[in-house]
Amino acid sequence: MNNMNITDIVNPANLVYKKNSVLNDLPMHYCPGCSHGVVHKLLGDIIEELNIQEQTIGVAPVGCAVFAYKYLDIDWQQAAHGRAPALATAIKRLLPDRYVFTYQGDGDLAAIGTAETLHACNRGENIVIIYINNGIYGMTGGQMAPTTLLGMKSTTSPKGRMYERDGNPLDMPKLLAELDGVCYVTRQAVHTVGAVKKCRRAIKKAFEYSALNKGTSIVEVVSTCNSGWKMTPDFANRWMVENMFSKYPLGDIKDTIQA
Amino acid sequence: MTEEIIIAGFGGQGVLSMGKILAYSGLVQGKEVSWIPSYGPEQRGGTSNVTVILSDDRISSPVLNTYDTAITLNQPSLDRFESLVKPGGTLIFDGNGLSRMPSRKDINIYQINATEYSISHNATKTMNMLILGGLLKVKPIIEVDNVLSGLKKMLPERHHHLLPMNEQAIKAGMKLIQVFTV
Amino acid sequence: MRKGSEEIMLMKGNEAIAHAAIRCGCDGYFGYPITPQSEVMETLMELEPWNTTGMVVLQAESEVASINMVYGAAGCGKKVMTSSSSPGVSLMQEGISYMAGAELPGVIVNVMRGGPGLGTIQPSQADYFQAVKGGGHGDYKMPTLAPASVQEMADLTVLAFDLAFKYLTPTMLLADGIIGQMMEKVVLPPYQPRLTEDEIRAKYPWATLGKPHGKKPNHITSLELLSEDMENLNKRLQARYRTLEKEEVRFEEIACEDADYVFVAFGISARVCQKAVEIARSEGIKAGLLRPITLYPFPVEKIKELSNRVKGFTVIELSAGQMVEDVRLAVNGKVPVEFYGRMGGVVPSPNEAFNALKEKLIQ
Amino acid sequence: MAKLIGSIKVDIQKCKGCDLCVIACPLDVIALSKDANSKGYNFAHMINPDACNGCSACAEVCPEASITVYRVRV
Repeated sequence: MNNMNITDIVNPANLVYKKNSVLNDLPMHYCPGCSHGVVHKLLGDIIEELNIQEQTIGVAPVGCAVFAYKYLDIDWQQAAHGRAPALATAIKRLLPDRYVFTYQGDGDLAAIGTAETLHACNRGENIVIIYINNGIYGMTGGQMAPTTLLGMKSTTSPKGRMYERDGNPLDMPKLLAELDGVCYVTRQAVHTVGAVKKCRRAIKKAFEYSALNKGTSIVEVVSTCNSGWKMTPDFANRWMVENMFSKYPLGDIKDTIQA
Repeated sequence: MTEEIIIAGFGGQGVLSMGKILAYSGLVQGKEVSWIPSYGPEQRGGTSNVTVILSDDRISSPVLNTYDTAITLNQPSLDRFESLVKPGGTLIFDGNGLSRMPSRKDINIYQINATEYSISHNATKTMNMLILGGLLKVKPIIEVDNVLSGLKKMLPERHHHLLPMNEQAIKAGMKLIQVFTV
Repeated sequence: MRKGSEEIMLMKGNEAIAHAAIRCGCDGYFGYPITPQSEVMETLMELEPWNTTGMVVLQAESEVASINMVYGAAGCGKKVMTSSSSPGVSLMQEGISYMAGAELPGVIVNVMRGGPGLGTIQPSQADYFQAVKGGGHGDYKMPTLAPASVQEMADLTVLAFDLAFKYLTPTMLLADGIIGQMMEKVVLPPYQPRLTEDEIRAKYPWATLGKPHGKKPNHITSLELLSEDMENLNKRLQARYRTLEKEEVRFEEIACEDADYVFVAFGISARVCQKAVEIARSEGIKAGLLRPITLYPFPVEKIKELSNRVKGFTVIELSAGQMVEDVRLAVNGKVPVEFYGRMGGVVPSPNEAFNALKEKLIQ
Repeated sequence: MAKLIGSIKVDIQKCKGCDLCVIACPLDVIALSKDANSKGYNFAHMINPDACNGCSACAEVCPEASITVYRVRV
């Protein structure tokens, strides 16, 4: 039935999927199965597709993605914890024809950097904010994040997050969508092929919108942290679907340009 | 020649702007000048004072112990600064509402009832110009023409129609000031 | 020194900074209001430089955001600055340390007020330690310039940018409330055009302006995982600081040639001491004044040299005594070093300074 | 009827053996190898190459971008 062998198929002419050229070959430092790798890849896909590698400046956070600058071959700045939107504001103001994005985790964007995030969005800075929400502080070893779910365990909420003590999980995109400066807010995930494709489209839209000077675009990616959650990557994905999505439902929250 | 002046009163009397006009006038006359306000919330309603130095040489300290001339526009200012006038120096005071008059005998003292005059002439906004006129009468450190140029320099153009009114006030102040004998 | 044809203006020290920044080709200002320096941003907003030179002026949500905006813009090779006063500058320390670590140029103006805490809005010099000893974390030094007149507020703003770019370091203009609030004559620096993007790429190849085709991307970061790499960055910084210490010391001497006693003071204190020198000389005491213009690098050699021929030093500061420690280190016990200071926003009078000299050193 | 024949190439040194491609593959083509790469990860490989139709699901979800996919229509 199959009269072709593998060497016949594995041929540049038959290529249907390969890593984009913006993402370089350096092995990423993330744990096996970490969502960061997929989102990095998607960013590279979009930068390559829009042909903006020479016009894009990324701002890396403090958190697991602190080394994001090592993997995508574009100019990058690495910000102090939470301050990425302030850096991005200034970069975009001084280089208005460039594509400027921040890449931030939940601790960076929703805890220490809440003020910078909110005010950049309120001013409607024409930047893209990529927000990785996995409900935990991964880099420092699994402490409670502002987005940790009620009852969810972390090293600083070993018996689970309690409303009475820790407050409720914080839904930043919902808050930010209220601001007139914000043109696009969407919540995505990368746990399935379908989700990855949707997320790629969302990131592309955010980059395209940022060039229209209509305000800030925010793409939240609800993610797993299988190490911090102490689960296998597959189980973490299923746990995310069952537990995270009810608090952080996927889909567009705001789109003033297509609306 | 160096002239070290303190102007003191309460907020709203135009103390700071009078100092500014003096400084601008000095600039027009080619002098070295410095102007330091007591700044901050006290500008709004509390006491307010400004130090102006006009000099032919480089000005060392803009912060002073004593003054060649003190201009006081209320009782607390008179109480605070009368003693800080250098012997042989000049004190100019507005007599409005004072319960204690100046008492030093080793300085030249002048009274100018600018507050009373400006109220009776319905021109409270030019009260500080009356005082400035008085100062220039007894201490002609700056030529009146240069004061008018300084004023012009300082005021934004949209306020230039007020210049004649200010000039009149300066001239009125020159007539209003009187020697005060202890 | 200056051409006679240049226009002489009268303005506040804070206003002079704003004018000088625009004229020296500054690309951006990011700040947050605080007394006694709010006139810097207010003047910029009045002057609307975005319509003339193209300079960006933005009121940030906090001092934390301001300094990080400076970081971001500096990372693009742009000439940018912020200004604040003591409590606000405390908030900026993290960002300043990051700039030092990432080797980014930028100018930070601190128009000091009395502290600690929220303190007063009156003048102070109590942030000397914070500025010259490193207020943020890690081994870094920051060129620190101390203007003593409105003219120097303008001139040293220009110099601060020059040093920042020459040594790739955050640079501080350390003024006090009086120098910020007082009006004096000033001749503003000549206009210099802002650098074009091509010029920035040529002069500062590290700038993140977008990766040029066929070239490696630029990364602005202060993070190194390997301690050896981090030590190498530190060695590079330290070597740069040694060069600064050798080449950039600036000071002014007044009546020091025949002086028996020398005041050491900066900023407004130096102006007060200049008058105290006049008072002393009128009483037959041969006093002089050494005014450090650069607080870092500190004029160590000059003080050493003076200590070989004077009978003593009096240091006057608007603090409990901070710079005096550096004077004592330089004098190294050769002659007495006395200190007189006022705190919390109080400014000593020339008489107080003179009495400090007379009572502590002479009698 | 046209048939799609696919194949994948795994960069085994980059693969971290997270298993996500194995789960994403609708045709059970992939499994983790018993062998490990130089970092000690059991890397992904095709155990049932004939079943692969080149759908790219494995590559899409791969966090390391270590899978390249080929496909031929026959």
